[in-house]
Amino acid sequence: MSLELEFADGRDVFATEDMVLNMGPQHPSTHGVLRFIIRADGEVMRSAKADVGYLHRSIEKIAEKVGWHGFMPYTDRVDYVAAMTTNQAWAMAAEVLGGVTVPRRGEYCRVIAAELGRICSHLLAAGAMGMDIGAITPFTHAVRERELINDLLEELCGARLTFNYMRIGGVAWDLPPGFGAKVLRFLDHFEPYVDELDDLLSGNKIYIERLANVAVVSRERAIAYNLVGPNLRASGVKYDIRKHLPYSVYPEFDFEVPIGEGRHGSVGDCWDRYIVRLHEMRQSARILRQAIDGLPEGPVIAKVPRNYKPAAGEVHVHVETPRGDQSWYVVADGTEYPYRVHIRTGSFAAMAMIEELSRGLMIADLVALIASFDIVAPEVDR
Amino acid sequence: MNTAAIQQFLHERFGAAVGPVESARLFDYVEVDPSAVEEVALVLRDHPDLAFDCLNNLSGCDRPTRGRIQITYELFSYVHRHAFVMKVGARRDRPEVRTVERVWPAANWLEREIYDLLGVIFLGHSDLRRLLLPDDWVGYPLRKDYVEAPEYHGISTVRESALKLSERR
Amino acid sequence: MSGYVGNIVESVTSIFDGMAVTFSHFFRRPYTVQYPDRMPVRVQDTLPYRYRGFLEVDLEICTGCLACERACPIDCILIEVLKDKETKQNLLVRFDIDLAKCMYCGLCSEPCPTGSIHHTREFEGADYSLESMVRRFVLEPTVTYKPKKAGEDDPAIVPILERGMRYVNEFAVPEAAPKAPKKEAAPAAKPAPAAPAAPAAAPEVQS
Amino acid sequence: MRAYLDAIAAGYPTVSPALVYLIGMLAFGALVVFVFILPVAGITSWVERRVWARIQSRIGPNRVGPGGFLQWLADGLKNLLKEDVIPAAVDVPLFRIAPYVVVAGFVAAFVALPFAGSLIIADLNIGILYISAITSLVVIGILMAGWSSNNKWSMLGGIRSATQIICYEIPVGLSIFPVVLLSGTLSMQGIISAQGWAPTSWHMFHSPFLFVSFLLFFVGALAEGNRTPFDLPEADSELVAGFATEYSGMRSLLFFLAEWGNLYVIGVLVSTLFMGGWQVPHFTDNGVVLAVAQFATMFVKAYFWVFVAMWVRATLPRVRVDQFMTLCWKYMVPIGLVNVVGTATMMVVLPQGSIVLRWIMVAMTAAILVQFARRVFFHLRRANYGRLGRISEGAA
Repeated sequence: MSLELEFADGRDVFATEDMVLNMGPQHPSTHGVLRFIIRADGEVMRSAKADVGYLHRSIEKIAEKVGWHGFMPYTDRVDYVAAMTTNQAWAMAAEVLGGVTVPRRGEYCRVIAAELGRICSHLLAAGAMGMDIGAITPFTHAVRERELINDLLEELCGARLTFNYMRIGGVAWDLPPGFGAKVLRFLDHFEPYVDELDDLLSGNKIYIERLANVAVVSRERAIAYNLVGPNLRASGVKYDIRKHLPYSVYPEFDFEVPIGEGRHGSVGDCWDRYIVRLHEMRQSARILRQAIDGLPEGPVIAKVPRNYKPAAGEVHVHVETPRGDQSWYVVADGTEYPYRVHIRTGSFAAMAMIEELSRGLMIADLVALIASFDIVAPEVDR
Repeated sequence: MNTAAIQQFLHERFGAAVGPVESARLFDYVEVDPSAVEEVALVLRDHPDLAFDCLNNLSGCDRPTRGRIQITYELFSYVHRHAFVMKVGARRDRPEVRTVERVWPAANWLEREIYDLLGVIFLGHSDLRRLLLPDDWVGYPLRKDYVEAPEYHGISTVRESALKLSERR
Repeated sequence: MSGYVGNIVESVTSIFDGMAVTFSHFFRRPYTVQYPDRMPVRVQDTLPYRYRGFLEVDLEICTGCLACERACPIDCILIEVLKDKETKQNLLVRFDIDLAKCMYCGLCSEPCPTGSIHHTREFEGADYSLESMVRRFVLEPTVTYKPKKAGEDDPAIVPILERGMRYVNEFAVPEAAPKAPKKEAAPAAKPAPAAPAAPAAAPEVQS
Repeated sequence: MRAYLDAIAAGYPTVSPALVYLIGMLAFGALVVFVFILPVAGITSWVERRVWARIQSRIGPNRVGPGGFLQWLADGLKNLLKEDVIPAAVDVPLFRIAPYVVVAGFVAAFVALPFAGSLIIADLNIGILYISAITSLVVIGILMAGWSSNNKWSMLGGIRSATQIICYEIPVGLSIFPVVLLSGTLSMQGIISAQGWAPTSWHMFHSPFLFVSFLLFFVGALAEGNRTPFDLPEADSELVAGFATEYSGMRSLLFFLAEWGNLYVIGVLVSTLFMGGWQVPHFTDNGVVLAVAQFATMFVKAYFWVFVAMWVRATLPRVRVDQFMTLCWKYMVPIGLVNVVGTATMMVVLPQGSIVLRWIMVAMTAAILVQFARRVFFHLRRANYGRLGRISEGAA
């Protein structure tokens, strides 16, 4: 006896139509405004195509119009979750082109600010990850800690989000009196908090089950797709710009580069990406302690003309932002305006990979995947 | 390997398609012919001494004075931890370059971005659509001669400054 | 089987510990700041000195040098200075700042020689239209300020200039510029090109 | 209840007693709904927000009334006055009815819920069976809401909810079995009467099987009530708001009313089945005082579990659909079956139960609580949360 498993026109009787779902542009877990076009069979996705550009503010074009000094506040907006490192990237690009040397104290100020910003960003990433998996409390706790850093940074530069702290040649403000002690006091509070987050979230069985072995990125695929920063390191590649292509005064500090070990699944799964960020916060705290300890005396900014005109030339600058190696390609033509600025950000590379990774995942996993890549939509769109 | 050695190696293999070592003041680069870029890229990736497994950055830059749109490939090798910069000059009136998407998957979006903002057509690209701008946007904003349309779907692209408004009163 | 039991044990213990963490928060103080009404002090008064709130211009000490207008990357400052032909004085006839457009980057207050344009700690500016966010500082043409060689002696202006110079002194000093003696970790005092008499007041410590 | 109605019916000989019964029951039902269920559900919403807030280092709603106590009234009024938006493409009748079906499903459960020894609307002899059956009505309402919304997120939410409630009926049923075996009745009052006021006489501590049963029941009840970690149908980070996405105003609130009210039902069920319900020591012969004491005991016990559910929700992440099914079919159902067999065996071997075993169970629970307190103190000691910055200084 044969079962009729096909319709007259040859279609499988049991075949179901795929459902096309629009996730976004407004959706609680898209971390900004972005859209996924999901083809799903029930809860399982066939593919999730990312549609970006909702937050495109043409920052690269603006750079060609506002001049070298004037572009600094715009770099805050490239990645507003960690504006300090983007500030630093632009300052470094302009300095390299113009041959400006930053005073040592200026570099230390930059490192202190950038590492505080890194903790800030990773806190948000870890908290939002918990939020996307459904745990609400870790997010508020992370934001609570982040507020304390924001208070510190506000004292340092007068803003909580768009810092505009760095200048070509150094930083705009020296550390305020007693700042170092305050940072140390904060770190004394912060380091136990990370352990608490481990107890509350990272060790939780449900959380591990949700993340382990989900969206595994192998070492080869991570490199081919040019994943950077924590996402790359979670796949087992020990590469950190601060360590391996050193800039600023990072060689003077003793810190480790955590990589994914696949403790609960395979190397390069969502849980690894999460835990790498947690470890990086601890390392940042370590750098901060050393930086405050060894803070040299002296000026914090070099003499740079108001009308800054670096000689014609091109430069590639790499800076380790919380979302990884941010690569700036800056062309100067000897005028007071940059000729061309191109920013390849960490989220951009990660975003391009989501389509490949999403195949066969469940819709709930896509949320975990986006969160684990720590995608900040404005950084993708710029 | 440094840029000079890589250039020599590539020049021996590809002849005139690979230009001499040139300097952009802060780094050296090698100019590659637009039609040969995919073959060069494959060699760069697959040769064990080069092993450029990562396309770190792909940027375009409009150079109207030279009549070219210059595309800069910044390559990095995680195996040897060395970097290499390769440039391709696409003709401004007919900007066509072979895609390297099949060599480095990362190029997929980077090339789409360049197509979107500079209008370079990557031959053989699997999904060459606009990335950041709306699909029906006219023009390529990062070209130096780009003039923004006064309106987009009836929405003005200019907002008068409130300062100017207050002047009128 | 061991995996089966292990899973159960792991789930129970990890949830147990997570619950302990959350329960311990019942015994911790909440961090909430009940802005704006239930605060012991106004939130503006708790902000640090460097806070970048609304821009404000002290016309008494504005030299009309247009440095701020040039520094602004988004052209939200509009200044007009006229030369009075009879008295040979510069007249400020317009000093408008569009606070709706301003991005509070602080680039304008940096080049100001006297600290005339500076950020305040005010930030509450909700309004019904964008145009009403334009602040007009010049109500009637004002003579621009001219720094005096011997130091400021007008008792009406001295406190304003002192305040302005204190603001200027917060900014970092370039490497090559001469430095005023400073205490440990205190911000370097910027040389005051326009007002030599201004005392470098110790920056207010906000905590 | 019946006696009162008989008395009234006797006063009006011309009216058919059936009509008196009907009107009387309806009036009483309305009274219970308005005087008890709505306030309890509403206050639960306020308590939940305050509990969450404290866990998250916040204060929570504290402006309306003393300590924000009347927040639920303000929210309810606001939602009543809001526009009831019905999107153009929805299936209008179903869309309108769905919230009522959900509320009806959960309110009907109150018929058989005991409040005190003499306070129960109807002591059905199939009480627990009735409750577990009638609460499943909710799934129909949720499916209706999900399907009629004409929104894919809503539909996914509705389908998830249906699978969830249907699957978890089984472990919940299995975890009720041992209790029924022990008490020999399905009646709620009967189950409570089979226990005493002392913890050693509670079903929960009868044997390890019953203790595990209790845990299974609580987890299963959370799943049936769509609570974290099983809040898949309305998983806000995945499905926006699940089946409630398209709802606004009061209709949306009704879903949440059912959810919060359901928490209380869960609490009452747990305390009835496993914790001796309203049992208090017989300290007075005054029936009214005793009833009040019983009611208070029941309420406190039930509300303790409501609190635990809130606390769990603030702590745990959400499981995925497939893990959710794994948990149900691979873990809870087999363990539930073992429990049933184990309890039955126990009852054959030790028909009267063992007081030593009961004391051991109580001691074990106490040990767990002590360990818990130690962990809490450890976390408190470790967290260095002194005065840090402006935030903590500004805090009231």
